[in-house]
Amino acid sequence: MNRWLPFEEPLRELEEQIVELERYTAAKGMNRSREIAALRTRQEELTREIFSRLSPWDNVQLARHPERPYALDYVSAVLADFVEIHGDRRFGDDPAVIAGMGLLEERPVVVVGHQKGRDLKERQARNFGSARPEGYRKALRAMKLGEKLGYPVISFVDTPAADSRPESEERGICESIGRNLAEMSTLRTPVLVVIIGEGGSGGAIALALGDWIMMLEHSVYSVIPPESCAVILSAFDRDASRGPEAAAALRLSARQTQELGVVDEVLDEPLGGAHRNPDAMASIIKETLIERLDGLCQLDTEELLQRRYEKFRRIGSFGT
Amino acid sequence: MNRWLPFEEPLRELEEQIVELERYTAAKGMNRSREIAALRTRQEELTREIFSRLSPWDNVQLARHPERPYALDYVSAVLADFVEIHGDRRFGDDPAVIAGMGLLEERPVVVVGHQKGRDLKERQARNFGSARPEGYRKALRAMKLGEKLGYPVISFVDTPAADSRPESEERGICESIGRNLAEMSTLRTPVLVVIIGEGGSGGAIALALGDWIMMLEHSVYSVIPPESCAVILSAFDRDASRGPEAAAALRLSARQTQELGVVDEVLDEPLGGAHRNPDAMASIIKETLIERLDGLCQLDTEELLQRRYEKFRRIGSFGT
Amino acid sequence: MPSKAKKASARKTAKAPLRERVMKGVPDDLWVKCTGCSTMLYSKELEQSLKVCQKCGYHLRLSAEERIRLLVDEGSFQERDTDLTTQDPLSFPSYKKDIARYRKQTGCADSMVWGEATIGERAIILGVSEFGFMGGSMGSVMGEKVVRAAEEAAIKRQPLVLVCSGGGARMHEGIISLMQMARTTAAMARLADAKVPYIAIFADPMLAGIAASFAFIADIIIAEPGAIVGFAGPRVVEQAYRIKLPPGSMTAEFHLAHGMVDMVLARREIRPMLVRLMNILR
Amino acid sequence: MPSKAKKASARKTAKAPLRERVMKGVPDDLWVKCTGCSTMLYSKELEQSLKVCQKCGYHLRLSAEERIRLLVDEGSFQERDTDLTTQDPLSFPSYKKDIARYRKQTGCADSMVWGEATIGERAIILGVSEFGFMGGSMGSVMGEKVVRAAEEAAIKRQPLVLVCSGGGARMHEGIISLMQMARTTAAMARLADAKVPYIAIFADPMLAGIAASFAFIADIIIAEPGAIVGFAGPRVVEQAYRIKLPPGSMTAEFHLAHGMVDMVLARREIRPMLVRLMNILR
Ligand SMILES: [Zn+2]
Ligand SMILES: [Zn+2]
Repeated sequence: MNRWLPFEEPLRELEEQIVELERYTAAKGMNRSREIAALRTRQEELTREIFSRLSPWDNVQLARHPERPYALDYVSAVLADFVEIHGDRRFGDDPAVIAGMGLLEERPVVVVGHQKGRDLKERQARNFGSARPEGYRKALRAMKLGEKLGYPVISFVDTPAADSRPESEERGICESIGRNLAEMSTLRTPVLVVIIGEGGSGGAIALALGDWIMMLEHSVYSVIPPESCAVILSAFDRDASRGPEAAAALRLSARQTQELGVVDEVLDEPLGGAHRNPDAMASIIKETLIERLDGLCQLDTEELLQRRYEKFRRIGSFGT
Repeated sequence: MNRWLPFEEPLRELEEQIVELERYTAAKGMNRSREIAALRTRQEELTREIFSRLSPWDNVQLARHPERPYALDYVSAVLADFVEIHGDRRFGDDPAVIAGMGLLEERPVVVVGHQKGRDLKERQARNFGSARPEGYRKALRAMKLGEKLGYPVISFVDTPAADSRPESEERGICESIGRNLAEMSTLRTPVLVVIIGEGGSGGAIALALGDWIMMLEHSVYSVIPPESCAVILSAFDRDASRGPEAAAALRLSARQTQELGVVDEVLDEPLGGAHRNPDAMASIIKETLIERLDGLCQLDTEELLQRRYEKFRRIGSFGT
Repeated sequence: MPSKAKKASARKTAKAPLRERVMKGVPDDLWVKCTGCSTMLYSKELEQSLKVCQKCGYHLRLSAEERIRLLVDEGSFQERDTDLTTQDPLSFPSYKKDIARYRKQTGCADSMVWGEATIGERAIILGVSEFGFMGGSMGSVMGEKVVRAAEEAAIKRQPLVLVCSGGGARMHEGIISLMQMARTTAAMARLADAKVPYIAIFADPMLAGIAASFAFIADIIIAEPGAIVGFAGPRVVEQAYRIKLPPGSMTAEFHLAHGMVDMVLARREIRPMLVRLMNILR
Repeated sequence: MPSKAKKASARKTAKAPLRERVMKGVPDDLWVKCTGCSTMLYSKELEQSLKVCQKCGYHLRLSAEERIRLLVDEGSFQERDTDLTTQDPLSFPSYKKDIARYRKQTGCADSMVWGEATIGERAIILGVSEFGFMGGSMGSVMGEKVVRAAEEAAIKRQPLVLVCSGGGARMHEGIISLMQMARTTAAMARLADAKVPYIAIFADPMLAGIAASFAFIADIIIAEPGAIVGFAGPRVVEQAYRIKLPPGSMTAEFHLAHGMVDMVLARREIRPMLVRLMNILR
């Protein structure tokens, strides 16, 4: 059973009606299937309507939806023969980051990504998808392996933020993020990035520097959580409850981010969000990855790197 | 005042006589300088004699001599403008390893090395020269910097062994040694190695893979401390006191190691050992380094690497 | 393109008296309160001690101009891109007003200054952040200037010296500011590929988006004593994780102990060390 | 030179019955005592469980031959350099005698076997250490065989699979054995430069000179449950530092927890994983 977000309230009510009607008619042995079908149609229309005018804040909630598919859900649907690798060979293995390799159709690829947990226990074990230094270093190890073997790298981004506990500082969370940015910018193999949920600030960009940046329609990408932004800035009266306004000001939704030239492609989600139909979402991701890789793999490495550099080199807004 | 090793007993006695005579004649206002000079000459002859027939075990004791010059002693004497760098950018800074850069005459070089401590406090702080993973990783960082900037690398080796405490295992002491070996074997800049004291097993080789391997005359290079070897093998009745025999069997002295084709050059020490005249020793090291570097820097990198590979590729003893 | 940067935009550092800047925002012209020990310090003396408290050793913040004067050979700094200013890409609430205000307050167009200079007669490329301008936060302008500095250093094969400080990415530029982490660091990676050395100096505070991008990947890192350095500031961490941090957490010394910086040097020792390094890095 | 290695020296693995080796040194032909739980295990059953104790899950040591049979496609292994033997470079006390004895005991010329094979029909280069021969210690012969295997893998562009185990460098060859750490690892570095994958399997025990050279720099590391892995064995560490180690120290699982190996797989799962990997690493 799906959980409903506040802006889905009309849909939840409709769902309740339908379920109630189904139960009632089944119990009574009545056939009201036409009526039910009509309600379903109405529900779909309403969904379409609501989802056609989502606010950035609505997308924040969708991006954080506890039923939203996570990296490993997509990996297992998109890749054959996936083998997960573990550890940074320096200090530890961070469950907030996954890394491994597998086959995308016939093509060997390396995959990295943030990984959130589904139930409470797993969520804690995976630190809610907040990576520690060893997580980024594990990902880097995998990416360097991809570079060595000539396999493209696919990164699934989904994190509220990097871990900033003192233990992470001690082991160089800053260095690990900076190092990944430096290495990813010069990695001699194609790098595809898919922001599948929360693209949370430095924790996200540490796995999001690549040749082609994609965002799922309802994912978000932001320099700061909107609530924190609202708390810090007097423009929002330093009031966390004005997070929705901050979300709008930050332009963190997929489409807005694309308009700003930061993201190359937005992948449509199934109606109602990826969690309503993970298989359909995975298919879209898979097809897109294959197509984009076909293109990128035709570039020679120097051209690939030059384009990657220029792609980010361009992003900024200044004049005299 | 120099400390005396057991095999130096005749020298110590002679020194006592001389000192006593000097004191006595000074007190009495007598002039026995010819007699004293004769004793000094006799002492020098005896030193020459004793040091001409040192056993491997004697060299073990010299290599471990508490007054023997350590890496930083040579670095400060050999290099101008030395700047020490710190930390592995991953976990910590290991005082058992030093790294930095400076000028060898006019030439910028990177230096790495094991570092023992002089007094009890420093010895403990430097873990008696037993490096932890972060020590090897700091050295690697420095060497990669040398590679990047095109500076040759000079490594001063002086360690009883790598640290094998559980904390070092946790952070990958094995990986750090193996990684250094792999990186040093392919480092695209000349690497000179000087074994200045104890070349202790894996802990030593982790900083001792290079293009030209030198040993100071009384330093030793061994796969295992001779005492441990004696304890393990029934050939020595598993008796630690038979360490001297094991030392002989292991052929760990500089000359023997050179005969085995493992070391390229033995640098003569001042009479009585490097600690009797650190400045003279440093001069010899400096001149040799300059000369060897002049040669190595004329090779192109591919040839350098090919020779380095073949140099180690050859070492082994097998047939059918 | 930095190679085409017009000499026209370069100018000598204004030689305005240091006191003008030291006193910025301080009510009494003659006395300054030490951030470290709250002692009231006589501003003339403070100036002579390079704004290091002689009571407690606290290193007060320097403006970019003061920092430059401290580090480079006298009169050698030629600023580039003086007037580069942000275009407010998100039309973010009150951002334009803020920019105008800080511009007036600091006399800088944004939070970063870069240019050419010599240190010990060695030509270098220098970048210095200006904490006084919106907390030294990184938006498009700092990003662009860091990129240009790195590119110029690569082209000229001159060491890059960056004084890194600031509170992090500038949220007023949203995702555009986050992207500055990527592009500045990519420029450093290219500089490394060009085999040109890069030296970073960490000054209080050095946090978040600046710390987690180009700062920690420098070849050699020098930090000022007591400088707060890290992904999040100590107070933020204490609130976020509901923990109490031991004193000294996330300081320069903390990072030295954990192998993240090469040395912690008193302000007075930094220029001599740079001169020494430049003598090696010819 | 491996490229010139004579096919003449290659031979099919001898297909001697497994039991002959399982029983080596065991007084009673029918029963084997589990090293893990001391249970007496019926040797027929033990053979069927791949020498994993069905009581406690302990993975008993395998001979090189057993290991090869477990991993590769049936009958695909072609051994190379079967007769390579050490020349006793130091004329070390009793070494020649030891070699002769172990040769007789194991039927191997030294502690390493290498050759060509297929896994999941993918051609690979395989090296397997023989613990039964002087504790799987690394002297000139293991060193040479590892180097040849790596060089052959680089030339043929076939994945290298090494089963790493053994007590460390062989002190009977003194400094020559220490040098094997350098040359084997240099060969792995060249293999990496040739962009050929290298997979290591850690089997009990995997220590010292073997652990601290080519083993831990593999691209992918699979370890067997409970295998003792490390720079020094737990007992040596306890004696050297006069400490008491918690149970599980320096095991495969310990290294997994500390990010040093990719996976710990029961013996039965290793071949399927290799097949899967070979399907990716085409
Ligand atoms: Zn003060
Ligand atoms: Zn058992």
